[in-house]
Amino acid sequence: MNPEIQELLVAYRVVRPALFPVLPAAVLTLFGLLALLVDVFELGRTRGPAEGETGTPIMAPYLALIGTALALGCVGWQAARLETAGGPYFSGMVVLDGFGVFLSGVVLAGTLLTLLLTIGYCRRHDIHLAEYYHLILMAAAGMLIMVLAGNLITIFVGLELMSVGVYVLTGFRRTRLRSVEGALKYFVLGAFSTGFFLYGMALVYGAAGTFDLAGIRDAVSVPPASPVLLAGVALLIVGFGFKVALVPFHMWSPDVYQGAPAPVTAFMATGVKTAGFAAFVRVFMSTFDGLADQWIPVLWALAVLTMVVGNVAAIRQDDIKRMLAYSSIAHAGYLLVALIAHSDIGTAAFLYYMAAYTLMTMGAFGIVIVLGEKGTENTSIERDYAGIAWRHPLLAAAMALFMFSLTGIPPTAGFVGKFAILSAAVNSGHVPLAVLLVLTSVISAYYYLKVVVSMYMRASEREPIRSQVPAMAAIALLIAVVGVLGLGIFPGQWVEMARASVVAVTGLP
Amino acid sequence: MAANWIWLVPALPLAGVLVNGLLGRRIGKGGVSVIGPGMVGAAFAVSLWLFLDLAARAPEARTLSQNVYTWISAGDFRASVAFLVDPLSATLMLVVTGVGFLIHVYSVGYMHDEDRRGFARYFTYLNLFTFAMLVLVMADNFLLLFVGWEGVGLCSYLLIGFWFKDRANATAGKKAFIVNRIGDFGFLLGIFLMFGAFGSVAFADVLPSAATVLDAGGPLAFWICLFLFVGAVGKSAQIPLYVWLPDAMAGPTPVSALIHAATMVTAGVYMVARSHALYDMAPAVLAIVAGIGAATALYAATIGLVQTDIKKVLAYSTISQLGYMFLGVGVAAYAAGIFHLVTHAFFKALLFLGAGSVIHALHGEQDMRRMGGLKRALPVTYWTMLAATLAIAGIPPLAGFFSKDEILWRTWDAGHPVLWAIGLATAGLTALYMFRLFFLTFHGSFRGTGEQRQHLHESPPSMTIPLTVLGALSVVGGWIGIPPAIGQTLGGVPNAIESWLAPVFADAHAEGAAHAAGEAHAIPPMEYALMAASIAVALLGILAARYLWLTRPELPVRIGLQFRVAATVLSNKYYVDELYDAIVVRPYNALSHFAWRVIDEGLIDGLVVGGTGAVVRWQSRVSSAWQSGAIPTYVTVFFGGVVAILVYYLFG
Amino acid sequence: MSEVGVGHYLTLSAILFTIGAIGVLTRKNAIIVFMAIEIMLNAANLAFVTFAMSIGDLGGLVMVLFVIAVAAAEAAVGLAIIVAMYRHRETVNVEAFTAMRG
Amino acid sequence: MAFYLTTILFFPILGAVMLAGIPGRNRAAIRQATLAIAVIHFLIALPLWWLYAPGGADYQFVEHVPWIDSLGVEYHLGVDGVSVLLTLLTVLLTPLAVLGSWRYIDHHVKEFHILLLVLTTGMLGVFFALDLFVFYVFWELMLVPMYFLIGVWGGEQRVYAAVKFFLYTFLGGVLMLVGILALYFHHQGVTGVYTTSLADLMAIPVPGELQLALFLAFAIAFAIKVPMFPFHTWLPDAHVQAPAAGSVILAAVLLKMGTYGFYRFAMPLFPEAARQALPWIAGLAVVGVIYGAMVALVQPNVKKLVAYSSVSHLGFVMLGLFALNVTGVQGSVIQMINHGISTGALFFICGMLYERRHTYEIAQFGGLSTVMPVFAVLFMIVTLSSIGLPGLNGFVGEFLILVGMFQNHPWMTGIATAGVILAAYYMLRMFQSVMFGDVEIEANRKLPDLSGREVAVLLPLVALIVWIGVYPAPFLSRTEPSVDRFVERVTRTAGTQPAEVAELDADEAEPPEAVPAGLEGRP
Repeated sequence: MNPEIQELLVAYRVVRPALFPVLPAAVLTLFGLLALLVDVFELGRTRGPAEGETGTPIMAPYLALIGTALALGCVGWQAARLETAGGPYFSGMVVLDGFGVFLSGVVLAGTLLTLLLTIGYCRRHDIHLAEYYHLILMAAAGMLIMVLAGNLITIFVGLELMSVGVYVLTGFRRTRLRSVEGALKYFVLGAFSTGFFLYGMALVYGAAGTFDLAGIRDAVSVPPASPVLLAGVALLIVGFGFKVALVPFHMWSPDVYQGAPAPVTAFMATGVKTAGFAAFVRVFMSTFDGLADQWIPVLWALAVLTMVVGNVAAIRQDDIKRMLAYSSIAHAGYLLVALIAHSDIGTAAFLYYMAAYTLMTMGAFGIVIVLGEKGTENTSIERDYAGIAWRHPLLAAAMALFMFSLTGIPPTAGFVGKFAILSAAVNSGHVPLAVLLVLTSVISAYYYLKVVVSMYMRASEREPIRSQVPAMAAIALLIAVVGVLGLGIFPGQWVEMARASVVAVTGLP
Repeated sequence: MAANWIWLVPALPLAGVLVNGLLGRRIGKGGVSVIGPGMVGAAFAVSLWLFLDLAARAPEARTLSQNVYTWISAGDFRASVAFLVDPLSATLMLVVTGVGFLIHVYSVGYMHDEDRRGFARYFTYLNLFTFAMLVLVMADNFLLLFVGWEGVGLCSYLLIGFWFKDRANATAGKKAFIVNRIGDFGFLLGIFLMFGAFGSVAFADVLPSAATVLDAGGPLAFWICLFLFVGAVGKSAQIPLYVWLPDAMAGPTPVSALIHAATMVTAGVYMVARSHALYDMAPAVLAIVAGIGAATALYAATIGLVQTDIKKVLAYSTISQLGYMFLGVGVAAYAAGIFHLVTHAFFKALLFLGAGSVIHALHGEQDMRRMGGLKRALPVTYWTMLAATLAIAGIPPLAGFFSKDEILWRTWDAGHPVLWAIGLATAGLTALYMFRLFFLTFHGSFRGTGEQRQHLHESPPSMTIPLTVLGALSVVGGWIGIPPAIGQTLGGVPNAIESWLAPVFADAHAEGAAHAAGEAHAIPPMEYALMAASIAVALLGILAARYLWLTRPELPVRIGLQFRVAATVLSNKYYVDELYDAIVVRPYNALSHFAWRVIDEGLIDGLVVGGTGAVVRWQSRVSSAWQSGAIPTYVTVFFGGVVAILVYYLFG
Repeated sequence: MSEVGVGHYLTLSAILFTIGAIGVLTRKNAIIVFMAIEIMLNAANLAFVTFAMSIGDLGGLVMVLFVIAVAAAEAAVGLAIIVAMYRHRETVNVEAFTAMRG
Repeated sequence: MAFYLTTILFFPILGAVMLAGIPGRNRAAIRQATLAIAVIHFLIALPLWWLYAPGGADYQFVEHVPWIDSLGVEYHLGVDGVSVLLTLLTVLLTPLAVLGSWRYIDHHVKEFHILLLVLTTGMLGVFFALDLFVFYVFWELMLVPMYFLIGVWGGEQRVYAAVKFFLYTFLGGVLMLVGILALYFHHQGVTGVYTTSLADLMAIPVPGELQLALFLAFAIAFAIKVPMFPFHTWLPDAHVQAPAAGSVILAAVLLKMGTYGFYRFAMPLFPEAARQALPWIAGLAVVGVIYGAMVALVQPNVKKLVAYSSVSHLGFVMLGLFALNVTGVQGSVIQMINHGISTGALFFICGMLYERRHTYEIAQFGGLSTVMPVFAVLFMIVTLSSIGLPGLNGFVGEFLILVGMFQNHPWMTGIATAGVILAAYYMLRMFQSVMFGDVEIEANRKLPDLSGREVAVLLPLVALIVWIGVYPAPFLSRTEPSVDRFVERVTRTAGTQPAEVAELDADEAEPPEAVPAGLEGRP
């Protein structure tokens, strides 16, 4: 055998296990680049309507889909091999644990659903750029990196990879003012928060002497905490708080969610939030475990503010995307409660809720997306959603299901998720927080019901929405519906999986 | 065994209810006319058989009972559908079925003009009433008694409002039901207390052990008896709950005769007599009973004096006579009370039926000012009415004399001269207003319209036969209770009713038992004196009536003008209805309105629920205001958050 | 005493960061806002370098390279957005963009 | 018989799925199919009446299937005497509700019937659940179809009423959820086991203050549902706006969930707290009795009047539960059934009036006895039942409640007893205004009397009204052992708890004697 080849094989044998944790991200990147490349060479496109004009990319969307599906398969493989997976990987820059794998799965599921919904959307709204898919995949890769990060640098890189992609996606419909305005706001505030995040990293680095999460934990576990460290923690809270939209760092999100193209909004509401929370929880649950007494009060206050403001502000929204933006702020508050519980139960609840939240939010946005028409997204609850139950009974029923799930009514995933978070809060003695959570859920019921009311109990006063559900979107919606119900009615193994995933997170290398 | 057939007595009228109610329209008026009275007649026959069966036994063995089934059993509480036939209930059964049968027969004629549906409905109700009344008097426990008690109330409600197209009739029925419910409220509390004390509501458990469980004169006995009496006050139309009875005259006249004179309204008397073992432990309540009885007797009599509606006069007369009965039981002369109940059933039923006959003849006219001189046109009615009027006035040897006199004597004997005096005065007034009615109706000249005069006619036999039978009973009915004072002079005629009822009342009232057994003992001369006094007063009343309304008919008008205030007060029934309206009904309605508009809609829904919503919405507006859309605001808020957290960590 | 030490670098970094933050807070011109943000990032870079040197760890320096790369990427995206925005309103005043609010 | 309860529970869902296959245009077929499904459902559940052995195990037909192992949640069903009666009431009312909506519901017929069936499942689940998680799931689940029934097929203010109904109930529910969790972790703290099983949770002592707090968390949820004063203001709106069948189910079954919740969960789980709170709750119940009656009096709207009368009647039910003796609780249980029957019938009657005149305003009627004699008779019987006339069902319940309560709290009972006067006042006043007098409004002159279908709706209820009134023994005897246990549990003092628990366990371990072969006891 050719010694060179043999050398390569040896190298491969060494490298392959090292690549194992980043395999899904690598697959995404690969396919993302492929999607871009085929388009650059004008492969896989329909012919434009006129000479010199571009047609619709055909290949790119499917490449993206296949890539995501493959990545999801890789995550499955990771999950199966979790126990034998060694480490550390990349000198500890990347960790492979149940927590990360679970959330990778959630992120990729969100991405997959986004893609399924996007294809029809792009066709309807004449978005013919393959970059769109490329950006989604790259952002998703960033998310995966964040989820598996074992080092603040990795987190930062993943964060930026994700954020930059999403900034662009937000402003993707650049001919529409709102899209651009959203992008502007997201970008300015995002960059601003990146500054704080970086500075926080710097301070923590200064206090701990390393970026490695495990290393930091060892370094800071000896009290008392220095002011530099505390300031660093504070700024990290700000940075993460911005990404997951905690009050008062949330103000971008309604505008951005409203302005961005609906599939991007869905992607943001699920993927970005998942990745942000993944890193947030990992850093605070493991790295800053010893500082819990310091960060819990602050997060407590943020959770209260987030739940109250998110829910209260949502009740007067008429634009469904904006309403869902506030709703997602509120849900960030709930998720924060799981973190505040500061326990395995809390983390498991967080994982479960993240999955449930992704499914139901994705589902809700899915309906929003398919109800759009060429040139308009039809997002007014009062006007566009009135009476659609009798015109699109299945869509309305699904929407109602998602709304009830977001409210937390059994037998849906949202209920079990809320149950899990409440359990965690009560178990850790945060009963007031639990009570506030349920009281704000009651407020949330009001605005979720508003959608149902409009769909079922109001007569439409506009010309009927002509909407056909693309097959891909139908699949996505079906997945969401089955998922929301499945996680609600048979939550057993999912709860089990979330619980099992937690064991690994505390055993961080 | 007779005891096995007791159930038949209430079951027969119940069968009548089912047949008339479900098939009434199919079997037609003829069928209903047979079934309705027939079932009650059959019940009468069975009652009579049971009565004879009882009579054939030794006095202390005169109890038959039958447990049909256990009705309610929950925890410690147990109540059965079980019937008790003893001398007391047997007496009442005979009255109810006997008088009831006559009135059913009478009704066939009286209600002839009703359509098929109405006719069937009428007899359904009337049979239902008979059933309920029988349950009431035959019950062997207080709860079943209460079932009958409310059942008769229901029938009363239905029958008063029988002609419901006129809203006033329906209103009268409703009033009757609700006022009765106030009494029932007391009755229920009495049962609750009793169950607490005795652990049972069966007569067999409660009554014999009353003396051992209750302290004589103790609070428990007092409250039990008082609450039960509240029930009696409602049902028997005593002060202060009598107001429904005059209005109840809105019902068909036979109904007034049966329910509002002969049977239902006397249920209170029956109940007090039945639970005398309890009352004997509560002398204070007995005094209240007697006091209210006497007061009601006099009070109602004064109102009766000025009423112009023939049925209203009779209604007030009924209230007054019921007062007598309560006076009787109140002085522990239970047998005397029941005796008056029986005789009153005869003559008052007759008076109502007679009045009904008059009204029938005048096509619904009830105002005595437009009657007069009917003696010739309605001979049967006239003579039977005369018997009844004499009976109620207390003229010997008619029925009313013996029973009323017995009560008066026993009142005196029990040491209540004031109550006796009231009773005596009432007797005089009774004679006065009853003969006023009699003279105004049958004597003098006819004051109605010419058309009415042309159509004057005596009632059909279905109506006159009951009148005659009741007339006879009004005459001889009193002879079952001839007091020893007379009986001994007549050669040892026993006081049949007293000795008949003795087994029931004996245990608690030894003296009465001895008395009833007809043992010869010294008759105080006072008894004769009092007897004479009451006869004299009655005669005086009759003469006065004759003078005032026959000889000098303009005189009452002059007197009315002379004492205008008194007359107005009397003819407006002392303004009691208005008083109740002002102090109970209106405030209650106003309060209800307040509860609805102010508490419910204003306070709870408006302030608390709406307020919460308003606060949330206000908060929402505040949040929105912050969300100005401008990046600088966002950055500022963001920065504020950063500063707050840093300040907390570095300086907090 | 006059030796320039870690404290001085950090103080400078903090001052720079504050200047940047205040710039973002006070300026309305999107480009200037963006430049202020760049100042903040560079303040962070300074801090990284300082800490890296004081600890004797290379991580901080590596981090700076990443930050510079990211800042470049952000600059590209940011300027593109600003251009798109200018096309709509012919202004780069950030306060002019309040189509979405409430 | 292994999955008898599951069969009963999910049969309507199966039916709903079948219904979904029928084209929405074919309304007659949908109505007939739903009726058939509901009747079959009734027939399936009916044997419970005979199969349930009153003297047997605490809970019968028990089903025990692991559900969420990691949380200690089990799919755990079973019935005692009380739930058997409520189950039968529910399955009886569903076909009647279908019949009663035959003409009333004239749009989105298919959706209506599907929701009705789903609602049935939700309600039955609440009555079957022996696991707090399962209970809570069904508790919230039935909210959804009811919300739609009111919101889609209701009157003019239907949206307001539906949302109010939803939010009120949801508010109570979520607070209870926090309570359930606290209890869950308390149990875990004491025994180290995570479980939501009712029996296990009942077996541990709960310290005083925690117990009171948890009791309140449960009590508020149930009090809203009952509804007790002052949590009742959702009820009139919901009732007035709901379609006839919705009102019927709402009044007859949904409200019972509140009282049933007290009976099954709040009081047995927290007996000492229940006793501590007794004066307050019983006091509110008394206020409810009087207040409901007062407000009912002044309502110009028949349905609203009946709704407020429910507040009054359920005050009685609550009073009976807190009598804490067998007599009172038995009365309370029987009164739950009674209220379901009588008020259910009253709402059907309201619906019949509405179908004819499209209004509920009392002033719009009058003199209907003349034109609708059959209706008059049935309406009268139902009215009398509602005011507790002896010989009809209402009396049995009210009397037992009052006589039971009186033994412990004479003053409160005394006041509550006045409710019987007030009930007669407002009901008869309404009845008179609607039925008596002359027909004054032209539109009323030619109203048709009840059709055969309408008679078929009311007749079973009237038959039950008479049956329970005259011979309540079969009902009382079925619940007596369960109520015995309830009373024993709630009145037990804290000191004797461990021994009692052991005894209870021993009892459970023994094979129940009176259970017929083939029936499962508790494993």
